[in-house]
Amino acid sequence: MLQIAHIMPSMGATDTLQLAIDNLLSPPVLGFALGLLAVAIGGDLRLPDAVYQGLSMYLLLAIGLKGGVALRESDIGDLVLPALAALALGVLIPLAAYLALRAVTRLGSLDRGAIAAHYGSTSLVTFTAALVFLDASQLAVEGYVVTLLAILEIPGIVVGLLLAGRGMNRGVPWSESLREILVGKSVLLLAGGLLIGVLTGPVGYARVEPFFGALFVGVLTLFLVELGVLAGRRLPDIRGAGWGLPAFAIVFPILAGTAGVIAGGATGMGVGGAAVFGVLCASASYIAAPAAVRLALPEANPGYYLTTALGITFPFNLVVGIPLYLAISQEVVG
Amino acid sequence: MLQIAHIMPSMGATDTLQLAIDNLLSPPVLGFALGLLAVAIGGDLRLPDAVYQGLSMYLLLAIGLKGGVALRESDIGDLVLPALAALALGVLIPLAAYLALRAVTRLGSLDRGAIAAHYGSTSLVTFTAALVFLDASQLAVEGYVVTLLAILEIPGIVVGLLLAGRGMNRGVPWSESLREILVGKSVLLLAGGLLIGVLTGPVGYARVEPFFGALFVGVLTLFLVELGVLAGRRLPDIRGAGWGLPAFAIVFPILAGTAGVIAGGATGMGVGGAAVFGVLCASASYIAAPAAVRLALPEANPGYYLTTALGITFPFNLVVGIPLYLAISQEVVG
Amino acid sequence: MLQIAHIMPSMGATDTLQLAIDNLLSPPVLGFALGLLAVAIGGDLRLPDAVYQGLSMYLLLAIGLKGGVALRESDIGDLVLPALAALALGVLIPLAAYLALRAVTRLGSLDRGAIAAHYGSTSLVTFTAALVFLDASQLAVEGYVVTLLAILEIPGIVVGLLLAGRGMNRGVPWSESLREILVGKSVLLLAGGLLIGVLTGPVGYARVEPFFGALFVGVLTLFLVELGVLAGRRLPDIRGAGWGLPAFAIVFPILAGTAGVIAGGATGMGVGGAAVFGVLCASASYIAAPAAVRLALPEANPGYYLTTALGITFPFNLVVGIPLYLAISQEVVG
Amino acid sequence: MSEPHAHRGAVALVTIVAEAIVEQRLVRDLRDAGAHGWTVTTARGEGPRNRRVGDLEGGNVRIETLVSHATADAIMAKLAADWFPHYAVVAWVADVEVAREDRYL
Amino acid sequence: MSEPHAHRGAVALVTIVAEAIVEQRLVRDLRDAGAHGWTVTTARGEGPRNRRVGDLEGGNVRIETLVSHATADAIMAKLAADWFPHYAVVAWVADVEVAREDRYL
Amino acid sequence: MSEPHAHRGAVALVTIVAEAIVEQRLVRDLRDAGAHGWTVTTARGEGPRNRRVGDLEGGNVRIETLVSHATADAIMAKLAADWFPHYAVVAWVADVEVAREDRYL
Ligand SMILES: Nc1ncnc2c1ncn2[C@@H]1O[C@H](COP(=O)(O)O)[C@@H](O)[C@H]1O
Ligand SMILES: Nc1ncnc2c1ncn2[C@@H]1O[C@H](COP(=O)(O)O)[C@@H](O)[C@H]1O
Ligand SMILES: Nc1ncnc2c1ncn2[C@@H]1O[C@H](COP(=O)(O)O)[C@@H](O)[C@H]1O
Ligand code: NA
Ligand code: NA
Ligand code: NA
Repeated sequence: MLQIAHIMPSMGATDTLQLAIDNLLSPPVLGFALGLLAVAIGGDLRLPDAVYQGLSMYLLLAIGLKGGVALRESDIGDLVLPALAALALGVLIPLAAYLALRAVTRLGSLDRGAIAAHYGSTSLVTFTAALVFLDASQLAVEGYVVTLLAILEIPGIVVGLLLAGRGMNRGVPWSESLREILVGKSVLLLAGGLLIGVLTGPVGYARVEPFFGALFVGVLTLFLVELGVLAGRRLPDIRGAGWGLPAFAIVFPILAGTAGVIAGGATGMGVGGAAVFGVLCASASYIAAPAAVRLALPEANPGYYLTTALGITFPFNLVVGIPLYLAISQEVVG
Repeated sequence: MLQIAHIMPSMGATDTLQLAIDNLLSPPVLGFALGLLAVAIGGDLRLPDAVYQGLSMYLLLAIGLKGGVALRESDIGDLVLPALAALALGVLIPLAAYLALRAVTRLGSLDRGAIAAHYGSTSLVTFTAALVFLDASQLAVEGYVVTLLAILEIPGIVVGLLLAGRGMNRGVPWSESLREILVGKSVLLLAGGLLIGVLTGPVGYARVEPFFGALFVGVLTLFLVELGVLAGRRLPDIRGAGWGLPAFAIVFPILAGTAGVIAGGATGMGVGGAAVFGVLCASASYIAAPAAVRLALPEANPGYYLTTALGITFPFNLVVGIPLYLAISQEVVG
Repeated sequence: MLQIAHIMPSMGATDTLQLAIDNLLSPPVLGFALGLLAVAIGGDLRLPDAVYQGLSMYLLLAIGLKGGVALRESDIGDLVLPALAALALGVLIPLAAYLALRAVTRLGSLDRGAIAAHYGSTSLVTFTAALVFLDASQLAVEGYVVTLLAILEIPGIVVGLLLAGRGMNRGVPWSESLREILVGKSVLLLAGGLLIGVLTGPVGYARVEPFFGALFVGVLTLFLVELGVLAGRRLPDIRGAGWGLPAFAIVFPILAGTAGVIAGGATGMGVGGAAVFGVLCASASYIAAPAAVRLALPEANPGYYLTTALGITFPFNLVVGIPLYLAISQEVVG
Repeated sequence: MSEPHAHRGAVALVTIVAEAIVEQRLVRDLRDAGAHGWTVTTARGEGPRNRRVGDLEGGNVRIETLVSHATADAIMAKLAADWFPHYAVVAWVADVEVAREDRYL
Repeated sequence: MSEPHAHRGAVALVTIVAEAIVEQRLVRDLRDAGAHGWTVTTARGEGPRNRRVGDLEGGNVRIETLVSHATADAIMAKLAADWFPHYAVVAWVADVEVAREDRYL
Repeated sequence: MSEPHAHRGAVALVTIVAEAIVEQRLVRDLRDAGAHGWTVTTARGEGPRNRRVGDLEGGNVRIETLVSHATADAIMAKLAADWFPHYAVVAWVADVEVAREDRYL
C-alpha cells in the first residue's frame, strides 16, 4: 500500500490534471470541504479554542524546524537571488493589489490598504498544502523555500499599512502594532523554528521527526476542518460585496502566482521551487495580516479582508491554484 | 520485541481466555482502571475539557477515516445484508430493552425509553477497543464494520425517544432535538471521516496514517483514563437504583451481543466481523444518546441512563464482553 | 540521515564536551532557549493552559509507562540498593539544602524549608532531558531509574515541610496538603503509568509506543518552549534576592548531583544509570513541590523557591548539569 | 421578577448558567426575547439538583446579556416557564451602568 | 461586610477569584458556610500581590455563588480569617435578583 | 458615566468584553487609568456590530477590575474616547462590596 502511495503520484506527476485530482482528494483538502459542509448544514465542527491555538502553534514550529534543517543543508549562495526577489515581490504585490482594487471596487484607500496587506503577506497553510502536494508528486523543492515564506510574511503587511495611510488608529502608533506582530506567536514560532532547525540539523531533527514531521499532514487535515468552518462562516458576507471583490480574490492570485513562478525560475529555482514561490505570492495571509490590520487599522472592515483572503482566495488556491501554479511552472521553468 | 507483539497474541488467538487476559492487560483497559482507581482514592485525573473534546473529535474522525478506506476496499455486495440486519437490530434492541426494563425495574416509560435509546445506539469507544483487541488477536474484520457502526448509531436513539412517548419536552419538538444530533459533532465527524476515507483511499490515507492510525491506541488509552474517571463518578448512583437496573446493564448486553453475533454470522460475516457486530449491539452509547435524550427528554433522569450505560455496561463490555462475544462468535460462526 | 543520527553521537560518546554541545543543540534545549528569548523580547509563546496541562499529563504517563515496562524487564534484586540510596538521599538532600541556605542566605526557616522541599524532590523534565541525552550518547541506562524518580519525588517534599516547621498554615493540617499531593495528577500519573507498564509489558506497550514513545522528544520540545517562557518570567525576581540564593541554586545541584552519582555507582549502577541518579538528586521539582509548598506553607514566598528551582537550577542542569554529571560518572563509575 | 423596581439604572445584566448542551437553544430564546448581544464563557459547577449530563458534554456555559429591564423580565419569565422545570439552569439579574445605553434597549 | 445593609434584595452573589490550586479547599469552605451551589470559570489575572504559583498551576479560578446575605457575610468572614492573609484571593459581593430565591437560602 | 452617583459603595466593578487581540493594550490602559489588578477570562459572544476578527484570534476576553468609582469613570471615559469607535468592546459598571476596600482605591 505504501509503495503504491509513493509510486502512483509520481507516475501522474507529468499529468497535472491527475495531480489536481489527487490534490482534490487529499485528506487536507477533503477536511476543508468537511468543514464547509458542516457550516452549510448548520452543524458545528469547531475545535475547542485551546486545541486550535495549540495546533496552529504546532504547525508554525514544525514548518520552521523542517525549513531550518533544509536551509542548513542548502547552499546559501543559491538563496541570495530568490531572497531578493521575495523582498521585491513583498513590496510590489501589495502595491499591485492596492491599485487593482481601486480599479475593480469602490472601496476606500483604508480598506484597499487593509486587503493589500493580506495579499502582500502569505498563507502558511496554503504553503504547507503546496509542499504536501509536491511531496506526493515527488518533485524536488529547494530547502530554503521556508526562508522565503519567512521573508515574504512581513514586508507586504508593512506596505499595506502604509498604503492605508491616513486611516491609522490615532490611539496607538502603527509602528507599535508592527512590533506586536513581530513578537507575536506566528513570527516567533516560524523564525524560532527555522533557527532551531539550522542549529540542531538533521541529527537533532531525526529525534523529533516522529512528532514534527510524521504527524504533519494529519494535523494539517484536522486544522483544515476548522478552517473550513471559519471560511464557510465568511462566505455569506460575499454577497454584500458586489462582483468586484470576489473577482479580485480569484484573478489577482493567478497573476501574483504567475509572477512568483517567473521570479522563481528567473532566480534559478527548479520546477518545484518556482511553483512553491508562486503559491507564496498568490496566497493571502489570514493569521499575521488580520491581526496586524485589526490592530493598526481598526476602522477597516474585516468583512472585506477576511472574506476575500480566507473565504475565497484560500479555498481557490487550495483546490485550483496549487496545481495551476505547478502547471505554469512546468511550462515556464521545466 | 515488536515481533513478539505480533506473534504471541496470534498464538493465543484460539485460546480465548488467554485473549481475555491480554485484553485485561492492554493499555486502554488498564488506563480505564487507572481512572476508576483515581476516583476511588479521591484523586483527580480529568483531562482539561478542551483536550477531552479534542481527543474525542480525533477518535471519531480517525475511526471514520479508517472505516472509509476499508469500505472502499470492500465489496458493497457483502455489505447489503449486514446493513439490513443492523437496521433491524437498531429497532428491535431498544424495543427489547424497553420491555426488559419494565419487567425488572419500576421505572416509568419515560426513563425506560431514555435507557432504551442508549442501548439501541452504540458506543464508539467499546467498538474501537474491540478492533484493537481483534487486531492483537490477528483476526480479520470486514472493512465495512465502521459503516455498521454508523448505521446503528441513530435509529436506536429515535426508537427510544418514540417509546418514551408522551414524556417529551413541550418546549421544543423532538424532531428538532434529532436534527441537533444529526448535525452534531459525533455524527458529522464519523460520517465525514467515512466519506473522506472512501474518497482519498489508501494512497491518501497513507499520508495521514502516522497521525490517525499509528497514534490511535495510545490516544484511546489516554481517553479511557478520562472515561474511567467519569464512570467512577457514576458508580455511587447505582446503589439507589436497586438490583434491577444493574442486572439489566449486565444481562441485556450479553443477550443483545449474542443476537448481534448470530445476525452477523447469518448475514455472511466472518468470526471477527460477527464478534464486532455483537459488540456494536451489546454496547450502549454514552455520547450521542445522552445528548439526544437530554435535549428531547429533559425530564428523564441521567442518574439512570448514564450510570447504566457508562458506569456498568461500558466497563463490563470492555473487560468481559468483548472476549465473550468473540468466544460466542467462534462457537457460532467459526 | 537516521543512520547518522544514531552513529554520530555514539562516536562522540567518549568525548563529553562534544556531547555537551550536542545537548546544547538538541531540540528540547533549543526550545527552552526559544521560550527565554520570547520573554526577553517581550513576546508571548505560552501554550493555551489546557494544552499545557494536557502535555504535562502526557509526559508523566509516558515516562511512567516506559519506566514500568523497563522495570518489568529488570531484575528486582538490582533495584533494592539503589532504591534504599534514593530514600536516604531523599531525606539527606533537603536537610543539606536547609543548612546550606542558612549559611549563604538570610532567609527564615519557613522559606528555607520551602526551598529545601524543592531540591529534595526531583524534576521530571530534567530527568527526561537526561534520558534523551544519554539515549543520543548510546549509553545504557538501568530500566528501574524511573522507579527511583518515583521514590525520590515525595520524601524530600515531606522533609522540607517538616523543616519549615512552625510556619504551617493553621487552617489546614499539612498532612492534608500531603494527601492532596499524593492523589494529585503528577503522582497518580507517574505511579499509574509505572503500574500499567509493568502489567502490560513490552507486548502491550508496543501498541502504544507510536504515541507514548515515538512522540516523546517532540512533545518535550514543545513543553520546554513553555517552560522557557515561565523560567524567563522568573528571572527578574533574582535581582532582589542577593547573591546567596543564585549561588546556592547553582552550587548545590553540583554537590547533590555528585553525591547522587557516587551513590549510584556505590549501589551497582552503571555509568549511564549513575549519571541519571545524579541528575535526579541535582534537579529541583517545580511541579509537585511548588503545589505542596503552596498548599502547606502559603506564607513562604514563591518568589524564592520558584525562581531558584525553575529560573536558575532547571536551566543550569539542562545545559551544564546533565553533561557534567555524566562526566563525573565516567570518572567515578566508568 | 414581576414586582416593579424603584430607582434602578436603565440596563440590566442577566447572567444565566446552564448545562453546555443547551447553549444554542438558550441563545435562540434570548434573541427572541429581545437581546441584541451576549457573552458566553465555559464554566463548571455544582448545584443542589445536579442532574445534568455536563460531565460528558463539557460542563456548563455562563451567558451574560445586557438588556433593558423589560427584556430582562421577559427572559426570566421564559426561563421560569420552559427552562427551570427541565434543565440545570440558574439565572440572576443585576443593575449595571453602561456607556451608550441605547445599544442595549 | 459587617455593617448592616439597607433595602437590599434577599440574595447576594459572592464572587471569589483565587489561585487555581486552592479550588477544592475553597469550595469546601463555601459549602461549610452554607452555599448550596457554585459556578467556576478558569481565569488569569494580575494583582498587587502576585505571589501565587498560578503560572505553574493553571492560573486562577473565578467562583461565583448565589447565597443569602447572612451566608455571604459568613463567607467573607471566613475569607478574611483564613484566606486573605495567605493566598492570592480577591472577593466581592453584589446584590442580585433571582427567580426561586428559596433555592439559595 | 458622567452624572454623579448617590449612595453607592466605595468600590466599582468594571467589566469589559473585547476581542482577544486587544487584551494587552486594554490592560495597559486599565493600569494607566489607575487599576491595581484585573481578572481575565476567555469568552465568546455575539453583538450587533460583529466586526471583530475574533474567530481567528481566539474570540473575546472578559476583563473585570475592582476600582474606585473615580477610576471607573476614568476607564469608561477612556473606552468611550479610544475604544468604542474602533473595536468590538462592551463595558459595564456595577457597585459591589469588598473586604479591604483600600486595596482597590
Ligand atoms: N447557588 C448557586 N450559585 C452559583 N451557581 C449555581 C448555584 N446553584 C447552581 N449553580 C450553577 O448551576 C448549575 C446547575 O445547577 P443544578 O441545576 O442545581 O445542577 C451548577 O452546575 C452551577 O454551575
Ligand atoms: N483589583 C482587582 N480587580 C479584579 N481582580 C483582581 C484585582 N486584584 C487582584 N485580582 C485578581 O486576584 C488575583 C490575585 O491577586 P493578588 O493576590 O494581588 O496576586 C489576581 O490574579 C487577579 O486575578
Ligand atoms: N448586549 C450584550 N450583552 C452582553 N455582551 C455583549 C452584548 N453586546 C455585545 N456583547 C459582547 O461584546 C462583543 C462585541 O460586540 P460587538 O462589538 O457588537 O461585536 C460580543 O462578541 C459580545 O461578547
Ligand atoms: Na501573497
Ligand atoms: Na447497542
Ligand atoms: Na533533587
